[in-house]
This record gives sequence, structure tokens and C-alpha cells, in this order.
Amino acid sequence: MTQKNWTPLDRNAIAKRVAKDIPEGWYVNLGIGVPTLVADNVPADREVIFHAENGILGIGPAPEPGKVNPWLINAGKQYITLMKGGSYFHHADSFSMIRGRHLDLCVLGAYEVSASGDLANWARSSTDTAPAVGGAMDLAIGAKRVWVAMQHVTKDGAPRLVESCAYPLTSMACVKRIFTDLAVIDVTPQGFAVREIIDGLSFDELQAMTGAPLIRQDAA
Amino acid sequence: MTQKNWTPLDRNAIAKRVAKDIPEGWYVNLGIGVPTLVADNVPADREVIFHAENGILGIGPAPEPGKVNPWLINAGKQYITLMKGGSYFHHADSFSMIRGRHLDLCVLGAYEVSASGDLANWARSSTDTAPAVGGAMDLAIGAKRVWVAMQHVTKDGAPRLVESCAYPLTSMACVKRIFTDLAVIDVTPQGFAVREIIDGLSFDELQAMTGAPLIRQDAA
Amino acid sequence: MIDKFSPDIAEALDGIPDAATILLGGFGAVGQANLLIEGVLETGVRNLTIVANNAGYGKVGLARLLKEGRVRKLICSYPRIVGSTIFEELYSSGKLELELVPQGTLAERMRAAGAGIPAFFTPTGANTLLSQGKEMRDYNGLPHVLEQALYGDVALVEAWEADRWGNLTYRDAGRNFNPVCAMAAKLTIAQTQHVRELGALNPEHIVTPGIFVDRVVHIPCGDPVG
Amino acid sequence: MIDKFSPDIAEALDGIPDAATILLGGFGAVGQANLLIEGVLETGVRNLTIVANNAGYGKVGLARLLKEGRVRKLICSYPRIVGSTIFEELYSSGKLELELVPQGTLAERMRAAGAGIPAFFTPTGANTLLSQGKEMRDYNGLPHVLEQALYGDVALVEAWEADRWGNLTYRDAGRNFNPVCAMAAKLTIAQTQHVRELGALNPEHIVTPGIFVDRVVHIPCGDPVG
Repeated sequence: MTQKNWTPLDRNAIAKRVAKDIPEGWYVNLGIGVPTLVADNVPADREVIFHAENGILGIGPAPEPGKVNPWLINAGKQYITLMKGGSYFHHADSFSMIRGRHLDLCVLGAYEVSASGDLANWARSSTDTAPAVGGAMDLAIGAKRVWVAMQHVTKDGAPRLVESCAYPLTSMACVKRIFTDLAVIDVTPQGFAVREIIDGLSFDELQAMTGAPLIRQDAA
Repeated sequence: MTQKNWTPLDRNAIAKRVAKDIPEGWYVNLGIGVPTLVADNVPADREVIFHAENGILGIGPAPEPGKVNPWLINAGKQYITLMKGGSYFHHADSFSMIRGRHLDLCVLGAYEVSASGDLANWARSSTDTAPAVGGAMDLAIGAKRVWVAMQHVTKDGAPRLVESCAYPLTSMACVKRIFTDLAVIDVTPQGFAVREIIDGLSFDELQAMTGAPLIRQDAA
Repeated sequence: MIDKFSPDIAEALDGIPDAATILLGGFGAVGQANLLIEGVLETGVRNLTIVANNAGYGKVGLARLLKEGRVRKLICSYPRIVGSTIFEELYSSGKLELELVPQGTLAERMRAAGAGIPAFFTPTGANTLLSQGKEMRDYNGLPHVLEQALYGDVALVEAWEADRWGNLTYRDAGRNFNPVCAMAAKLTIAQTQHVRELGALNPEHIVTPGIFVDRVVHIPCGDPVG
Repeated sequence: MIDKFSPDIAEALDGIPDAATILLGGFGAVGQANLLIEGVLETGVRNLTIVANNAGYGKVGLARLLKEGRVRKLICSYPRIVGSTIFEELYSSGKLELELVPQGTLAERMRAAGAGIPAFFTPTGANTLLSQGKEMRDYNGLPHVLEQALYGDVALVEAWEADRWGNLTYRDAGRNFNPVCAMAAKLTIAQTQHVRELGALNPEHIVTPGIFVDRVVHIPCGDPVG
């Protein structure tokens, strides 16, 4: 085996890379896992308003130890804080914001994304023993943009960017951009278009770890 | 012409008679006209919670002169007050209360009511020059009970209680009780059933002023 | 720093095109964004579709837009109120198209637009003149009408308080259609009586979160008139 | 005098029949009416259909109802959370029917029930396993699913404050599904942390007006647990 000239991004680095692309003023919902880490990676001088399904706009940083408010959790059931300007509302209003296309962005994790932007992130099979969907389908169809943050391949090395999803779909043709530990890839009408590759990894090496054709695209 | 032995109720007396039948604790919407007068005729020791379409529960008495709050009007655009325990909400929530069958009662005016409880109270013809419907159709279909308060006959002496309405319908089969200047009449599966007649007026005289058969019914 | 405040009415209204659908908050004289509405007049746009409960109140706001012939179509529940002579003249002379909608259906159609619900069944208006030509279906043993979401290009609302994120509160009966209009339009513009520092509004008491509001202009116009 | 307060949990829960559909507020451990839910256990009712976002949290409330075998069917968006082993055992052994509903559709179906809307079209879940067998229709160029209102016989909600008219406020993320459940059930029962005199709650700040609430019981149980 040849020596690798590259190191995949860790979870926080993926989140940091996502945060870089979020402009001031966007309303953003973050899914569980790597997406949740995005909030802490937005520069302090850039106001981004984070939304939680359970009726919160304006999520602030995690509470300091000993200063937890047990009434204030996000959709991942983690303790959070509220920024100045934040607000509370009920679940039907919260999902009106989601379904009504008021969120500029939702960042989700995924099992698989297809070359046409189909998202599979809620069930591992159609006979899942105890499935759970939560707000994933609402977010996938409702946000103005869906970005995915995930590992490029499975633990077994199988690609997660595929021609068509094997897992049950969350929503069709919804993903616009994918941030992995190896690359940033746009979903275009022509398929997966590579925006960035991590240092030391070649296009062909990335292609080899991807289950559908990649299109070369200059970052410019 | 024989001498009349009876005097029709005036508008306030009709309203007072309606109020008598409203028990404590009901949520009630009052239409424009005679129905609006019902509120002031509920005994002071009986708590009834009045609703207005424009987002108010707990309407109190009319404001004293010089104490008008110009931000506080009812659906008839009259200045009102708010009782302790009152609340404000937006129009979609207000009509959720109406359409969702949360109101115990709505008292409306009418042009006509049919023997099957059809209500006509929003337009005088299908080619009305400038029609206005407001919340009438929502209230008629939504309240748990619809009562009508109106004059028994038109200014020309034509009956308003009829076999079937000539005017455009507001809603079908919704009216349960009618309070007129002459009588209190229930709409039953068999048709109009007389509960009360004003003093001095006979059943046959009432029937002569009514456009559909009346059924005798003891108040007991 | 997010700052949704516009320095003046003209800037707040910038970009409204001809033939736009504009949703207006307000019920009677209360909670109407009259100065924004009159600002629309000054932008010169024409051929508007206006969604509002009443056809203007008194001689201000929508009444002026109607009088100046800027409105092609009115979607409305109760156009005929005392003093709405401008509406009646235009309507009877065929210069104004009217879509009459039951008040609760009007509110729900806008709420549906804001909530991403393109259509819903309602019992209101079933088997009446106002359901003619519409799809019907029985639920719970009663006829229901399929009604469509009502989307706005622009919403003009009046708030009591606002902060720079666009969070809004209302006063008394001034709430009415305002929060519903705010959520249903692509571009929501609020005139507010009072400006508050970010964080001064209690997060439990904000009625319209700023996500539904694009621009705010401070217009301390005082009590309702009309 | 209207007084919706019940002296104790047993009286507040009086009359819930077997096979009732019960809507539960709460999200995670926050805003769950745990003591009312455990009171349901003590009434002895069985064969329940429970509507809740999660399949119980920790070992309290719904988790106990499930463990005691009182629940026939669960309508739920996210049953599988840390510690929900009771659910997984029951479900995998076929002792519990599950209707999995996207979270926003769950909220909207209850809101629709409370608002008198028997059915609505939503884009959520279209062309997925969760839309199988449902009526579909295109709007705005996208497939939509026809979803039905979700009515409750009973709703159990947790409030922060309540007055004798049943007006409610909530605290922070404790609002969640509670106002939606309250409006969707024939019999809505609230447990409240605090009791307020009539008139002490600001009419602008009441979140659930008393029209949606039938009974209230004072349970100052403190911070969320579970």
C-alpha cells in the first residue's frame, strides 16, 4: 500500500468548513452529530440565527458548567443557551418555519446522498426494527438549502456518495452541497461537482472513494 | 283589524331572553346587531367568556366615556374592554377556535332560517352588488351551537322562518334555536318547535306569521 | 451585524414590482400599516392584487390605493363597511375584481402559505356560493371545500415593538391578521411604533419571530385612525 | 364562577375511558406532564393510543405506561432515543403498534384537528416509505401527501403558569407540543407549576387561552427529570 499524502478532516474541521460558507443573517437549522458542531465554528462577529425544531430561534453557545437551564434543550436534547433576540414558539409554528421555506439552510447528517441530491438519513432499511424519523423529512423538504456534513465513506470503506440510494429516502433531490472529511461537493444538474479536495488527495483518489462520477470544477 | 293583545319584544328584550339561556362557563361569539346586546344582559354573577373574531377572548362591558382604548375593538369595530383573564391571539388562531368547534355558542342575526336549520345571513341575492361575508360562514359551521336572534318577520311582514331559504345560504342545517321578538323556537328534526310565545300571542297567530309549520312543544 | 431597520419608508418599500400580491394586516382601523400602504402609492406601482380583511377604512391606507386606481383585484372577507364608498364605486363599475373569502378561510389560507401547506380542506363555505367550482369532499359526515394557500409577494404589517432582528410584538386587537400576513409573504415589511434593543423583548412574548420579517421601519404614528 | 382547577390528579383525570387516544405534550424531558401520565396508570385504563414525539424519556411518565402494558398503539416521530429500551422491547416483540410520523406532520396534524381542518397536503414525506398508501398530488411542481387531522380524546400538557380560566403559559423549551396538543383534544388537562390569580397573566403573553383547556391541577414538580 502506498503511503497516504493526506489526512482526512476530523469532525470539528468538517464543521468548521461548513461554517465558513454560512453568511451573516442566515436562519439555520443544524442536525444531530457533526452539524451540531457548526454553530461553535461560526466566527463570533458573524450573526447567524440557529433554529431548533422544539421551538427555538437564536440558539447560543453551550452553557458553562454549573449554569445549565434544565428547561432549555435543543432538538438533540442537549442543554443550550439563548442569544439576545432569541424567541420561543410551539411545535406547529416551528415546523411552519421549516416547511414554509423560511430557513435559509439546514445542515444534516446522512447515510447516503445520490448524484441527483436524494437524501437517505433516517432509516437503515425498510424493515428497521425501531425506526425514528424526527424532523428529518420536514427539514429536507422545507429548508431553502440542504447541505450534508458526513464522512465520505462508511467505516467499511463503502462510498456514501452514490448513483442512487440503497437506504430508504428522506427526501428526493434536496441536497445542494456535501461537506465530507475529504471534499466539498456540489450537487448539480450534471451530478456531483467537486469544489474542494483536502490537501494531498487527488481527484482520481477521491473518485475512487465515490460511488458516482465526479465532475471537475474550479473553486473559482 | 282586531286589537292586538300582545307587544313584540324590543331588541334589548330579545337579547335578554337569549342571555337567559347561556349558562356559566360557555365560550360565546356574538354577531353584529341584536346578538351584540346579549353580553350586557348576562347576569353579573354569571361568568360567560365572549370571543371576538379579531383575536380576543374575555370581552368586558363597553368602555366608559373618556376611557376608550383605541386599540381595542370587537369584530363589529366597536370599542370594548377586556375582562381579567382575557387574552389576545392572531386571526388564524382565532378562527381555529371557531372552526375547530371550541366555541360553545354563536349567536347570529339572520335574514332567514329554514325549518331544517339552514341559515341565510350574509347576502340578499346571488348578484349582490357588493357582498361581504366576514366570519359568518366560519361561525355558522364551527360553533357547537348556533342560535339566531332576529325579528320574526321582515319590515313588510314577510316571514323569516321559512321552509327553505330564498337568500344565499351561509351554512346548511346549523341553527339550533331562534329567538325572535315573538317567540323562542327550536329547530328539531321534525321542524320548528315552539318553546315560548310572548304573552297574549296565540300559537295560531304565531303560525300565521311563520313560513313553515310550527310544532307545539311545552316549555317543560 | 444583522439590522433589518430601513432608514425610511421609501427604502423599506424598495423593489415592489407592478402586479405584486400584497398582504395587508389590520382589522378595522386597528393594526393597519397605513404609512407603508401610502408609501406604496408613492412608489408608483400599479395593477396590484391586495389581500386584506376590509376594503380600506376611512380615507387612509388601502382606501387611498383604491381611489388612485392602483388595485386590480381585491381578496377580502368584508369589503362593505361604513365609509367604504370608494370600494363600492369601483366594484359596481367593474373596475375592481373581487374575490370574496370567508374571514377564517382568508386567515387560514395565508397561514397555510406561510406553513408550507399548499391546500387544505375546510367545512367553511361548503355548499354555498363561495364554494362554487371548488373541489369538495366529505369528512366527519360533512361536506368540506379544498382551499388553496394564499401566497404574498409582499406583506405590510404594523407592529407595536420591534428589534433589529425583526422580532415583533403587537398591541391589543392590533395583532389580528398581522402575524399571519408576516409569515405568508416573500418580502415582509413592518412599520413599528417602538424600537427595542436586541434582547429587550422577552423571548416568551415575541409574537412574530424575526425569521418572518425582512425589513422594519420606525413609524411612531400613534393611535389608530380611520 | 369558572374554576377549572381540580383538587388532585385523580379528579383531574376522571372519566378517561379504555382505548382512549391521549395526546402528550413534551419534547425530550422538557414539558412533559409526567405526574398526569403516571396518574393515568393509576386509573387502570388500558388499550390506549398515545400520541407523543418520543416514546418516553427515562423511567417516568410514558415510559411507565409502556412498561405496564397500557399502550396498544404509539403515534410518534422519534421513538428511539437513549434509554428507550422499553419501547424497543415492546415494538420488536410485536406488543406495540407504531405509526411513525414526521415531526412536523405530527404537529400539523394535531394543529389541524384543533383548527377544524380535517386534512391537508404537505410536501413532507412525499415519495418515501412514510407516504406509502397515501393520496398524493402535485403542487408547485412537487409531490405532496394528503395527511389527516389527528384528534385526541384527551390531552395531557404541562404548563408553567395557569389561572382559573385555564389560561396557560410555558417555560423556555417546555412549550414545544403542549399548545398544539391542548387544542386538539376533547378533554385537555394541564398540570401547572404555578397558579396565578385571574388577571395576573398579561393578555398579550398568554400562550394557550383557556378555551383549549378543561381542567388544571397544581403540580409544582420543579425542573424536568427523566
